[in-house]
Amino acid sequence: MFADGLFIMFAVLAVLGAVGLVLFRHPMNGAMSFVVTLISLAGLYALLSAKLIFALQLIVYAGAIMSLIVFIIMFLNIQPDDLPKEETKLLYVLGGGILVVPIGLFLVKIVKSLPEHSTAIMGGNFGGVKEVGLLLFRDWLIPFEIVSLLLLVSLVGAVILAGKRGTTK
Amino acid sequence: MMHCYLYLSIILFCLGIVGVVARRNVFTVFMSIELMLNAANLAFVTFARVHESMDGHVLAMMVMAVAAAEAALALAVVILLHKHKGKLDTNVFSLLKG
Amino acid sequence: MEQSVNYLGLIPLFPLMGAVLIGLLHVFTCKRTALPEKVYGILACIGPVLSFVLALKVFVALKALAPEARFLTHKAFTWFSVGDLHINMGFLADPLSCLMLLFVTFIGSLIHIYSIGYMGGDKNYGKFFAYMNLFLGSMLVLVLGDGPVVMFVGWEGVGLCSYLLISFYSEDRSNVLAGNKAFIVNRVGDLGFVLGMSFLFWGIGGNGFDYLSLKANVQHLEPAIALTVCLLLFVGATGKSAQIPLYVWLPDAMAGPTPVSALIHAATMVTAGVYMVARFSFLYAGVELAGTIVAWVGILTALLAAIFGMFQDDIKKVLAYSTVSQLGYMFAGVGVAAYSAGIFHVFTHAFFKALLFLGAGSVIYALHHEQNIWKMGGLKNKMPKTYITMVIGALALAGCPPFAGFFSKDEILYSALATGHFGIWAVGVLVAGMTAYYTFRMIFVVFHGEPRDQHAYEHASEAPNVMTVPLIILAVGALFAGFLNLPGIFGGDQIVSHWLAPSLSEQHPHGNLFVEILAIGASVVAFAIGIKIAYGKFGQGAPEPSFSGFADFAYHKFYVDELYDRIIVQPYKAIGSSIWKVIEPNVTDAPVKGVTRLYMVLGTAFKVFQVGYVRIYALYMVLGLSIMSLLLSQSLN
Amino acid sequence: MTNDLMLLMPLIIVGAGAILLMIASTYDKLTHELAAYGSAGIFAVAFLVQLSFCIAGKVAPFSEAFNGILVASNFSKAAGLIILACGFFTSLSSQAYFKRNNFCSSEYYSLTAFAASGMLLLTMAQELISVFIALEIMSLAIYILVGYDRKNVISTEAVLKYLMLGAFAGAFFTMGSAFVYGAAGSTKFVKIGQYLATNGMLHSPAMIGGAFFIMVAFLFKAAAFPFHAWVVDVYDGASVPVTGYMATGLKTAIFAVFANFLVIDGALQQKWITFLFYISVLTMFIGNLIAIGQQSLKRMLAASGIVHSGYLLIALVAVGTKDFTGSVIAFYLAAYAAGTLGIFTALSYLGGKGEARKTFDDFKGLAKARPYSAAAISVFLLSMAGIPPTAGFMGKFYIITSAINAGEVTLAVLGIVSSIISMWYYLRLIIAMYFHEAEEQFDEPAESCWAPACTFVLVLCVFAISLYPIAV
Amino acid sequence: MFEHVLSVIIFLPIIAGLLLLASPASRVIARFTGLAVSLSTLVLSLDLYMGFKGTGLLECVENIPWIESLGISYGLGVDGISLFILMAGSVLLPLVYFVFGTKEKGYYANLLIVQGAMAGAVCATDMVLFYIFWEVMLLPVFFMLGLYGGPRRLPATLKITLYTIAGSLLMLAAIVYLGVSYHAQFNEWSFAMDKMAQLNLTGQVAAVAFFGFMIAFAIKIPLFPFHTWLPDAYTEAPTAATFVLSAVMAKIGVYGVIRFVVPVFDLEFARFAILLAYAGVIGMMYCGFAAIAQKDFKRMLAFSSASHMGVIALGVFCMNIQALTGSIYQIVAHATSTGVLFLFAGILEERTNTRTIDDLGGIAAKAPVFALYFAIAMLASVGLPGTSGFIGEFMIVLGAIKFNTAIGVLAGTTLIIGVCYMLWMFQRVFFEKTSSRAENFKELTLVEGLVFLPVILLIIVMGIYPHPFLSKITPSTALQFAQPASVVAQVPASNVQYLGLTIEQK
Repeated sequence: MFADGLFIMFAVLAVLGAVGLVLFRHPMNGAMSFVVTLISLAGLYALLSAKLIFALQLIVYAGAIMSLIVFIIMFLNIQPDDLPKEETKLLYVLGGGILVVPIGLFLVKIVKSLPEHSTAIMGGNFGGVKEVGLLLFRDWLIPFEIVSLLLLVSLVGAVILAGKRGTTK
Repeated sequence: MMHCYLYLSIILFCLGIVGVVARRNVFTVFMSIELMLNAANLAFVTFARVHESMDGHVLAMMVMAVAAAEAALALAVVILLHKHKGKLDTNVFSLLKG
Repeated sequence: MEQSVNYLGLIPLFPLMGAVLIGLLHVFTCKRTALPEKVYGILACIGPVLSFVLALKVFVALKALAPEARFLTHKAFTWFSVGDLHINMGFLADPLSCLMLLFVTFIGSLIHIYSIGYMGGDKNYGKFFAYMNLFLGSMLVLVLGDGPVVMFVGWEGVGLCSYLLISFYSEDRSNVLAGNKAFIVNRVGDLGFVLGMSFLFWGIGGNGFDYLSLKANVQHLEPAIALTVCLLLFVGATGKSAQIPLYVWLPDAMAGPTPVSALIHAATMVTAGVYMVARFSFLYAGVELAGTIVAWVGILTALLAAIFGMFQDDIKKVLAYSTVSQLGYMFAGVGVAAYSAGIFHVFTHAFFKALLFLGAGSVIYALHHEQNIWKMGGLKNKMPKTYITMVIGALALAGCPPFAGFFSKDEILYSALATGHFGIWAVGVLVAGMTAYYTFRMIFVVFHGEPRDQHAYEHASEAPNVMTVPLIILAVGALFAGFLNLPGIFGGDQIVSHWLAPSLSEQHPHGNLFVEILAIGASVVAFAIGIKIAYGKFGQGAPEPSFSGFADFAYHKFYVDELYDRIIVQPYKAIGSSIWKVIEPNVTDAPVKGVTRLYMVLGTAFKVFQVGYVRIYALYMVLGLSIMSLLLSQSLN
Repeated sequence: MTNDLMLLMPLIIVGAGAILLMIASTYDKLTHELAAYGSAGIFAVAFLVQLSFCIAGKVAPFSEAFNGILVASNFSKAAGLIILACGFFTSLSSQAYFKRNNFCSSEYYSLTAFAASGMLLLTMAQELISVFIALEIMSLAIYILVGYDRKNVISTEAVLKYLMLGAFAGAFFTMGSAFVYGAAGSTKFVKIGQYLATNGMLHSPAMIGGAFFIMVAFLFKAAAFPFHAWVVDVYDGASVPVTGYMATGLKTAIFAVFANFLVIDGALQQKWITFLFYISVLTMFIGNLIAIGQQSLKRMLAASGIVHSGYLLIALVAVGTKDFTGSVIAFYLAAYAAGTLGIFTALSYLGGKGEARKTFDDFKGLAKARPYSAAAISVFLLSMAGIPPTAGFMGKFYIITSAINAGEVTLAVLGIVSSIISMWYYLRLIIAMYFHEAEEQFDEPAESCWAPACTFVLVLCVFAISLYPIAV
Repeated sequence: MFEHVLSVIIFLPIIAGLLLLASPASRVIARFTGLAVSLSTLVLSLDLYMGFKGTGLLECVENIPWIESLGISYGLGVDGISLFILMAGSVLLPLVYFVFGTKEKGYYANLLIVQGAMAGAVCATDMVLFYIFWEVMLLPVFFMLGLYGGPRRLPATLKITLYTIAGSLLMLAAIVYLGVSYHAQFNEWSFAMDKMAQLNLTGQVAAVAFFGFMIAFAIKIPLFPFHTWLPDAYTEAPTAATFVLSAVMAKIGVYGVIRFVVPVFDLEFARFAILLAYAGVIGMMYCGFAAIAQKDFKRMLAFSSASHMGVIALGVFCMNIQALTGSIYQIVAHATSTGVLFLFAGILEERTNTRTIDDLGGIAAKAPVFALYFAIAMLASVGLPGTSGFIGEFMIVLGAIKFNTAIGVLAGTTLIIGVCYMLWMFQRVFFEKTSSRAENFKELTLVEGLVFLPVILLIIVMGIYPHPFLSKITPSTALQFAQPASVVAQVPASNVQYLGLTIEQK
């Protein structure tokens, strides 16, 4: 019951945060509102017994990635004038909302077809660091390794695109 | 209860789509995409709970890593865009068309 | 039954070789120093004369055979053979073709000799003789061919030569147009010929497509097809022999040199149609309706041409219409199944009409190419030989006994009467009178009375011997050829008819004496009336008349040429240009153009969707996705 | 395990080479020309290794490596060959390109190699999240290459569009994977196949939805309708060699993984046949319509790339899941790659400074000034248009044969019709090159000899590939 | 005659052409290379012709497996039908190098390539190989037209290229359909032409495939109403290209019908033959009428050529041996006569700088040899007996009468229609008064005269003594009708017996 209450709270917060992200004009407000969603999601992960993911969500997502985004927003020193004047924003949101409804309904239909399952907190070490870690290095070695490649690429990319080096040697 | 988690995931996913389609602010658009990835992560974790296997957790981690990499690149692009035009409006960048 | 002799093939080959030789000589020398005319003249005469000699040899050979076995054949080579269709390049000499052979080579040779004089000084002297030789060769192929297809080779060959010779003076557009007209109108007939052959082939041609095989199989032919074939072949004949409705080319064909008119457009080529009908007598004999149609078309043509002939003022046109008219007689003859009479008329006609043309030619020659009879007059003193020979020819043409034309024409009229074709006979008699009238109208105007053009008259003189000798020879023919087929009533025994009998499927009518006398009497009376009127009007010289009313209508040839121009030529051209200017771009090519336009329009239209806003691209994606989701959720459950 | 490593040898070479190049590029002594030769060498070595595997046939098909996450089948090897060849030619054409354009640095080549390693992974990946990561490695590298000319707003715009929409599509991929995971309990293709074999496709909406979202991502990368709109702008904005690389290597990898995904189970493919039917038809026709109106050569080639994706989708529809060899797809990809790379290689040295020559009209009279290049371009265009005796024709022939053989006569005929429609815009360039008078002389100095040599080699390839027989 | 003579005939010109294109050869060298190669091809073809036994079956067969999994092979061979088209190309093409001496290198090189490709198309016994050559032979024409054509060449180039490619791509689908059907019926892959006749094709798809082939060939022939590319292309193309198009390439369309459509789609063919025959006849009349309205002699010849092609095509649709043999014979006859006429038109154009009929006149007086040659070719074109044109035309009309009376009669009108425009043109160009433009018209040179002489003689010899030629054709055509005995039986019985009042057959 308590878990349900928590779920409802987190869910409402997450949705509100997401709505805020979509609707706030200034990206900073949006980012802040998005952080709320991320933190709520972290809570939900905890409710789903995903301990490691709960932690990572807070540390990596809400922490690192969002700080990066906020940092960049600040760094660019965005004035209200720089922001696009989105007079028809609501119209677009409404139109987008209507367009999205079939997709959503389709997904809902799929979910309905799945058998209901309890999500009560699992005991034991489910979702613990060690267990997930073992799995990661035993079964998922290759994806793990290639993620490193991915990060390397993104690193190089960020340097090249945003860097200030001279272009030609 | 699983359904509720998945419904939430779907709602967040759809909101992400709306954000991408409806907004012209580059930051908002990228964050909307992140929102969609998070919605997928929620589904992963939910299914991991349902299947009681931790593969889903690993997958979610991978997605986070990818999201981080993408975010880094996206921010680099945003900086580049800002350098060029000083604007964050996606509609400003429509030289290529027709 | 048949005997193969290999010299048959040589008969057409000689003139053809001559044509090639002369032609090449001409082509390769005409731009440099032209060869002397004598060379061409002699070369040109070798072929026809050799052919004539061989024709005599054929005649002798045939004569030696029993009447029903008088067939000489020669298969030169297999021409083409596909499936059932076996066509040999084969030649057949039987009494019919032998007769044709003889007079064609004979008259051909004479006209060649005549032309040596007539064409003197022409810069295309060599070309002329090449064409003439080519013509003679083709004509001989036509005559000697052992089947319809080989005949068709000659048939078209003579048509070609006719075209070439009509447009011989090619610098003048009207001459070339006349040539074109001749060729095209002939082609219309040829279409009939080809179609007729095709039907005949699918009817009975599978077992051999030569006359002898066809004749042997003719009873297997279904009557309907037989009728179709007969009529189609007759269409071919109307083209070549200038019958209604295709006669229009012949008067125009007088644009060619006069020896050409004499040889091609009077004596030989134009009678090919009659020859063909006689050749297919085995077919026509079985289809009475076809014969009747042929006869009526023939006699009506005779009437029409005679009407036109009465009002012409060009000496050659008068003769041309008289040729058409006489050809009509011939068709009337073969139409009423009097094939030998028809062929006999062909034979006699060749003499007197060639004679008349050559005579006219020497008049024209003397008057420096003046052809209008109203500019002549009183020439009998200046050109006595021409005058006498022409009068003989005219008498023969008009049907004065005992000249050649009388017997042959009378034979036809008698046959018509005897076979019960009273109408044909009556018209025939009327035409006989008209013939006498217009022939002597011409003679009187040209030779009698006072000279109308004094200047021309003074310069006129008799033609050289090379021209007059053939005239005299022909005159002899015109005088005596008729006796070859003297009917029984005059004590003759119809040598020609009997000679021809093995080739023709004709049954001689059992006429009685009364009919015979009636026929002869009517002819003679008609002749007398005709010549009387002519003498009354023109005997003492007369001014050029002006026509009005019917006469004017007839003078303009009932405006038939204009009518044809209006209903055939102009529409044809109009169709051509409307296809090119209207239908092609707007109908046939329209789909192509439409598709192209649509293509380009769509191409530009679709650029609009590439707006360049990334958000819109995302919108496309979402739009597509939602539609697909919608469809997919339908498919779930 | 050694065996497994051997399988990955080309991938390892390329990946390691990429990292080495990246490190080496910090040294100023490494000029970008040297880097170009270096990357070309890496690709060449990897290509030869891959080729030796293909020829020697020591490794049995469908050998699994690393827990079934990577599989090296004959198809993936063939696709790998194509990708490596694309990388090789891209390196060399870039070298020529950067003689005229000066925004290069040595990292460019390492990114090319990184992208290639992502593509190679993609062809072999047999697990959804690995597919996703490989996809992202490839895409990120390509994003960077697209936006490499930082001073150029066009290029930046292109990378914005590509990145935004690519990430958007990637989100769908993850959502799809989540649902597949939810249904099958695993993201490995083998397990999914087992699940489908026992449960069937129709009884699992989650599987349908998941597979649908995954395919959306593939279709996006393949530029199929309605996810095609970006491709024209991005190709236009990217520099010429990168465009060529995207059009060939990336497409090869995507179609390889798409085919691998579809042949997991017969039921999976059957389910989507109708869907792919309409998608492929629309893709072909919309692509054609976009291409018709283009004035810019690159945009036209981008749109024609959409059309070719349509043809490849036909092959996917017609592909048989039993004894899947993918030979038709691989052949078509090779043929298409040879032609397209050829054109882009030629453009990279003919394009002029700052890609001054963009439109059809800019190439008027090329045949007079540069007859061999014009002839080569004509050969490539004819190959793309599917005129014999080029490889493009044989590729199209195989696709039509397999389509008709699979009973998809309508699709084959529509493919033909689209091919007819596409003829005009290919011929248009030939007409411009040959039948118009030259407006300029095309005589730039300091040209690399490598790119023309590559063009020549590719011309040979176009003809040679057409002679190579395959089994449908 | 050696083993790979066909391959040599095909690839010698192609390779020579490609080498020429790639080399920096001068015009003179190009011309003489072209001449030498085409003459050696001619020698080889003559050798082939002499060694041809006329059994009706394929001779000189070469077969090298290519794509074995699909049963596709590099298969070549000639029979009586293909031999003559091959020969027409080999005999006629050397003329071009004599007549046009000052063209560019590409002109000659493209001619060589097109020669090889055409030879390949007629010799191929594998459908895929045929298709490859079929497409390849368009490319040189495309380049010749676009590079060396008249002022309005670009639209014409695009039209012919797109039109024919559209048709041939549809044919590709049909070819594949045949191969797949063969696989389905005999459980073995093959694209060999001779095996396709065994197929049992029924239903909608077969009809569609039938039209796939038919449209491709109809465009190439060109059969009404797919002829609209022709006037522009023939007029704008350089004369050599027009010559190639009309003399040989159009015939390959007819050849295709004989090779593919007739044996394979026997039922469909029997069903639609009447329709196609009407298309042929209407095309003949339509183009014949249009020809009379032309002011440009090249365009007039173009329409004349299309008109004749209508008759030739008709011969194929009549489904009897006479008409079919006539068609093939007429193919050769038309190739020689119309081909030569186009070359003469080229000469006229080069020497007078005009193509307008009204600008000319009196050339016969200036150039008698030229006029003679022209006249002979023209007479052959109008089907005068004694020239090559008659035999084929006669047999076609004969066969058409058997097939359907109405069509036969309409087909016969070609005798009249053809002669109308030809005589008109001949009159205006060669007769009448010499026009100013023709004032300085030069007679054929000795070389030209000698070069054309064999062809002119061929026209006459083929008219007078066609038997040796026909005896090589007929075994093959007979075979066409011998094989599917059932089909011949299904052909509507000859309605000649009923006086042919039936116009339409069921």
